[in-house]
Amino acid sequence: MLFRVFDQGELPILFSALTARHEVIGPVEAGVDRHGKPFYAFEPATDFRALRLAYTTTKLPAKRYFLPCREDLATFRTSGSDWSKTVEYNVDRPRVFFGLHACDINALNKLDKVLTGGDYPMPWYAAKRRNMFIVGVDCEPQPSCFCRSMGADTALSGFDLFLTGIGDRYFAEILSNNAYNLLRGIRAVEPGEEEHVLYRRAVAEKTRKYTARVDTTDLTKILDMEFESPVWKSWGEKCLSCGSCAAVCPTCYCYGVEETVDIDLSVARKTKTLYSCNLVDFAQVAGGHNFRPESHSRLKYRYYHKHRGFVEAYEESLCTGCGRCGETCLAGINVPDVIASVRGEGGA
Amino acid sequence: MTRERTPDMEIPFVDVAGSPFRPPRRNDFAAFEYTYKAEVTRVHTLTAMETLYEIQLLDPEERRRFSFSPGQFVMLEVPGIGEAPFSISSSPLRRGAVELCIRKAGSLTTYLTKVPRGIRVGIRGPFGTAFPMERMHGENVLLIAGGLGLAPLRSAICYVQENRSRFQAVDIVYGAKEPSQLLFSYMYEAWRQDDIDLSIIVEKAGPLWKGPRGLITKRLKEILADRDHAECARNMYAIVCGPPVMFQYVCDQLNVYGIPMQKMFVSLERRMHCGMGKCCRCNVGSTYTCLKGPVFDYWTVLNLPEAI
Amino acid sequence: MKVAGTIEVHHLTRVEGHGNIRIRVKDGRLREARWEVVETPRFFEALLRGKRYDVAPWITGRICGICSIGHTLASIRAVENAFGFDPPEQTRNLRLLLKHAETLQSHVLHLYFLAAPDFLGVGSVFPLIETHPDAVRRAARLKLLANDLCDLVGGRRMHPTRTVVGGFTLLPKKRELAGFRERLIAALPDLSATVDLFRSFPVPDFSRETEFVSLLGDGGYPFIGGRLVSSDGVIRPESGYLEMTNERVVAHSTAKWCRLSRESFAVGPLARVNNNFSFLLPEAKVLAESLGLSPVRHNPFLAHAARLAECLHVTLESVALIDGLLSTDFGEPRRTVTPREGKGVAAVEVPRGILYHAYEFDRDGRIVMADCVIPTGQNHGNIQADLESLAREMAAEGKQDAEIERLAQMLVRAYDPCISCSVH
Amino acid sequence: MAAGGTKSWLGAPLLRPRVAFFELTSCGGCQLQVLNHEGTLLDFLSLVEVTDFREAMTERSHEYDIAFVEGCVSRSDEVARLRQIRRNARTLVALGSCACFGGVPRMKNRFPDPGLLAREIYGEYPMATETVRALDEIVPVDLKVHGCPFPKEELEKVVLHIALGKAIETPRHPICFECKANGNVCLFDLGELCLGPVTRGGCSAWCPGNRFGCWGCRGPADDANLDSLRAIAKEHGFSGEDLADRLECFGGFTPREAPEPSPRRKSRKRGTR
Ligand SMILES: Cc1cc2nc3c(=O)[nH]c(=O)nc-3n(C[C@H](O)[C@H](O)[C@H](O)COP(=O)(O)OP(=O)(O)OC[C@H]3O[C@@H](n4cnc5c(N)ncnc54)[C@H](O)[C@@H]3O)c2cc1C
Ligand code: SF4
Ligand code: SF4
Ligand code: SF4
Repeated sequence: MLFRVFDQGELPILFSALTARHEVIGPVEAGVDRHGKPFYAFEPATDFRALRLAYTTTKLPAKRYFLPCREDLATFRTSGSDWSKTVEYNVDRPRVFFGLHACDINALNKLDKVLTGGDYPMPWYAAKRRNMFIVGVDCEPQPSCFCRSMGADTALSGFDLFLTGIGDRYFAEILSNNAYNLLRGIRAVEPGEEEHVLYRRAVAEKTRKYTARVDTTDLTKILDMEFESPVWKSWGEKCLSCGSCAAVCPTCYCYGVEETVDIDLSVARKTKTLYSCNLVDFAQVAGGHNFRPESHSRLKYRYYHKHRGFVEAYEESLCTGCGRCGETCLAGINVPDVIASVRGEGGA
Repeated sequence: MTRERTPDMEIPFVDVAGSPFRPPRRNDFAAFEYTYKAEVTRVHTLTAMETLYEIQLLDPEERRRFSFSPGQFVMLEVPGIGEAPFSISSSPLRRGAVELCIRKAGSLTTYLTKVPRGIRVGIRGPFGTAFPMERMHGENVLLIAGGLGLAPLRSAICYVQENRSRFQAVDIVYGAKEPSQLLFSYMYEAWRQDDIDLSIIVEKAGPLWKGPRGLITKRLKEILADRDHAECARNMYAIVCGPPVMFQYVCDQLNVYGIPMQKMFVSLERRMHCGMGKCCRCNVGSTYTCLKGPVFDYWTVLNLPEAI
Repeated sequence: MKVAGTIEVHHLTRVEGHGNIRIRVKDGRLREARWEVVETPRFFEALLRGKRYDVAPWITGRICGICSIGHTLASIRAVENAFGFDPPEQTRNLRLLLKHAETLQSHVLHLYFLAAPDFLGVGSVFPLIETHPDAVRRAARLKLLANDLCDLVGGRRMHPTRTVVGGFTLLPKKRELAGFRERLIAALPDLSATVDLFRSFPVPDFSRETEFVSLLGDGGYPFIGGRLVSSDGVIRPESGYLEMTNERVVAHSTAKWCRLSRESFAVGPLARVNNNFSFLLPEAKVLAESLGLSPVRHNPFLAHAARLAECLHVTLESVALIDGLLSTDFGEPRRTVTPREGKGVAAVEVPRGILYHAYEFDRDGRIVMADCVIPTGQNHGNIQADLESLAREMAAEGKQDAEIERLAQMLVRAYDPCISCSVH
Repeated sequence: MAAGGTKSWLGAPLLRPRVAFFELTSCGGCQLQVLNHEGTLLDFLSLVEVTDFREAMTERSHEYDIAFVEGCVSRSDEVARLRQIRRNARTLVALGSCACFGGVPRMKNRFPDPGLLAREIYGEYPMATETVRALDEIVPVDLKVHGCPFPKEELEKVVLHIALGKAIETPRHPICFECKANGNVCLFDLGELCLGPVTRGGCSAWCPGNRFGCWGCRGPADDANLDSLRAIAKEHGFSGEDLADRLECFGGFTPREAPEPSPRRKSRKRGTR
């Protein structure tokens, strides 16, 4: 990996170099909550001053830019009894993500494993993923962040450029030729030992700030053992089966497919809609049988998929520890508490 | 030091254009939503609820390349109406055509009952695991179906018929609710002629029904009663297709007769939208039924929480 | 064939809600002419009792799906008046813009879908899709424009979601507002084509001395709040609405009836134009005059002309409102309103006439008493009187039953009654 | 009563159902909603034959396949009308919250004696009025289009699916999911009450999308967890009364007076659901 160091004052130049030719998505302030605290969202940004690089985790991930909630998989035009099918991946230009945190970059890395791997890469995702330019920034751990437990507190890959603040300078990690070229346009130098020390100090400082944690030791086994544990039922009693947790999760990718005909009968569409395993009919099949009729069985499945099944298949969890699901859940269901209760530490 | 104050940053676009309707390579983007265009060439009403559709790919080249194994399924699509997974019911020897035995259950399946022959449909697949027929060569085979379970099983039966000499004793045990719900009745004679022992049992029947009545397990007990357990353990395979409650009972019973659970195969049904391990809808516990299944050996099923 | 006997129109069509017309003529003389309202009452005033103040606008909107925006705005104003809250100019302008959008959509709906088929001799707008495709498409365009504007400002074209006590939950984007400015201007040719179409229809010749009640303009054509006026010279403050309406229950109707200086009075577009002619924008005034309007005209069929003039007026004024909104920076969308014990009344001109909402609150802002007086309710008595007079004249002229029935129906429709609204 | 010849899909002719619209006790809004969304109105009309639509046309007929009924039942003559409509129609569709649950008018039922209410408001000429009931408390209902008002697209979907011969499914999950999918901020975070967590989805979170808490006009979602919502509302500082006011508003969360008869009918042309 190549490294550079540059003054924070150079960043706007870098930003405008990107906005000059590309759509840039970055964190901006989206409002103020009932406690008077600002909250943030990933939105298209053209003005560096509108960016909030010191943002706390956005309420919604950047997912909608690469896994939209609704996306046409195919359109059909008919003539008589014949039809023709058109498949479009809905991407025609590269897009810049400016200011993703490590957890959100790791979310992409995890999604890559399932969506771009296997015999059938998922083209709508893969096409967008291939056309992303990602500038990561370091973050300030929040009370709900447990990314460190999930090993997602630093990003080792999956970005082009990653910036860590060291005093009034940035320590930049470069992973792509594009990023390398970009940095050539500003005053950036190779770091020396002094900067390395500063970088390590910044990272150690950040690490010290984590408060939430999840014990993942033997977790897959424990989940299997506790499949019938009564704690699931008590979480299930709280769960609203609303699927908000999946909607805000940077890695939830389950979907449903709908075929529709436009009201003027001109085209038919096959549309993918992101779904959530917490929704009541997620596992319902023809004939009306539902494999997970109770809310606790669905909630349990969500945890199994993330913390057991995915680990089995890809040797890492599908959770990045961003804490969004716990923050959004009105019923207060969150990963650290649920896992602790399953481990027999603290009740539901 | 000189430097450009406004660096020019053009990120090259990585072309991702798909090419539907050209033969896909694996790992190719176009493979995902690749649809074989096909035609419904025959419609055969089996019962009040089930119909058999013969579906042929239109493109001769594709017809040649399309092949499958018993137990696999395809996604059948009618534009604008729906897409759903169906087990292939026909012989794997027939290239470029499949027969699907479809029960009226919702949008697509009801629509199909009303369309004329000749309608153009789309087929994706074949997907999923198959019954390991070759592994069964030289052995006794028990083919057990309850209700619509005969649909996937029939493909295996075709295979057995076509390769009859490679198998020892072959038994089909088929159970249904009532005689009017029996599927593929026009085939029974042919099966028997191929030296396949066929027993049919129904739960309820009028006075005209001459055959046995009761649950499938009852009939099974009768068949297995005089077999030697050690023998069964050594040279018997079973394929069990039907609703989960049924295959659970049957498999547990077979286990009592000594057949190892790894030699019993069942087909799981789940909701599926992609067939390629992406949509997550078919997950059992956290196993993709569409990739690791639908055919599983019973031991694996036992180890899948919430499979049954 | 001359006079026959009984005309019964059970559940009159192309009006909102259920009403019957019953006319009996014998030997060229009218025996009976009755306008019966048989809609089912829903007791909204009682439903509101004990509810918190913010429930009122949301629920009372459900009095009527056609003028839900008017009801919502009237309800909000009554609550704000009770709590002594004066909305800032931005909120007032946005509300008026929303109101105009509703007026335009309601008038277009009435003119094309409900009234025009009578003049073109068909039973509904549906056959016109083939015979007058241009007109139908024009109606759809105008209605779409007005409805889209309702969506933008109110959040939804029916039962709006952004309108709350204290202001709006969300403001439209300026870019979108600017887009509507263009669309409104582009709609002017459609409006004049509408005028041309209605100019080609004969206005039935019938008049009856009537008292007209409306808001009194104060520097402009009135829509939201202000003093109340009648063409017979009565003037009252907004809070004195009870003296203006004098509601009473009658035997053959589920709606209450009203009177003022005479046995009945009329509200609606014609009343507004009659009482506030001078406040119409110049272009609308010219149009009104060219359609035979001037203060005060007593032919109820001229209501269509008044609607046309108002369509032009609200379209032009909407453009001006948007210009005003675009030229200033948006302030906060919504202000906090503190409930207090007290009474509040609001009078709002909705498409069918003047609408009153009045509430009394306890200290926690819960509703102790609610009263809503609906324009169509105020009109029922006048419809009855017009109907009698029209039928009498026609019977005397020896008109045939079918003709009497046709004109009687057209007469009732000219009031654009909103019956379920009047029986709330 | 509409333009256009025979329509077909994939070579198969579409059913052109004869449809009729009726209203019982209601605000007329749902019928108006049919005429709304002018952009698709003509396409919509070309899929059906409108045989009765009092609010928009004079011709009437008793010949229809689908009856769309708006409004709730609050008078005995309406019971008779509804029964007659049920006899004539092959498919009876409850249009909007009043028809599905009793809607806003159902709030009347909290007064024990409707007659007293009538006398109070109408004095010497009290109006006949009964307890408000939803359609399915009187006759079997085949389909429900939820909402006050419902989104026009939902009605279009019903008609289109009947024409195509497709099953009609209503979303079964709560509004919250759609709300998040649309990128809205949760109203609880903004300090407002919202019934999204228990209300049936399908409106694309219409109100929360406008920063206005959901009032539950589409009635409860399948498996709605009201107890959990109660705890959440309390935790966010809303009184039980505030929550009860909302839950009561559209009748969807109010217990039914009569058991819901099974909506099974012989001649239905639809799928299993
Ligand atoms: C591997 C496999 C093999 C199958 N083989 C056969 C077969 O040989 N013959 C046969 O008749 N049926 C078979 N099925 C079942 C068949 O897929 C369903 O009957 C079909 O999905 C119904 O589709 P529809 O459009 O008619 O129903 P819809 O109208 O889409 O839905 C009706 C109900 O089915 C459920 N459903 C929707 N989509 C799916 C889906 N993709 N998969 C499962 N359930 C769904 C919904 O919960 C809904 O309640 C098989 C299913 C699987 C998974
Ligand atoms: S865990 Fe929370 S957010 Fe997720 S479905 Fe349950 S209630 Fe909704
Ligand atoms: S499961 Fe929760 S904490 Fe984990 S990645 Fe998803 S939203 Fe974040
Ligand atoms: S958000 Fe709630 S109140 Fe609003 S339309 Fe949807 S269901 Fe009805």
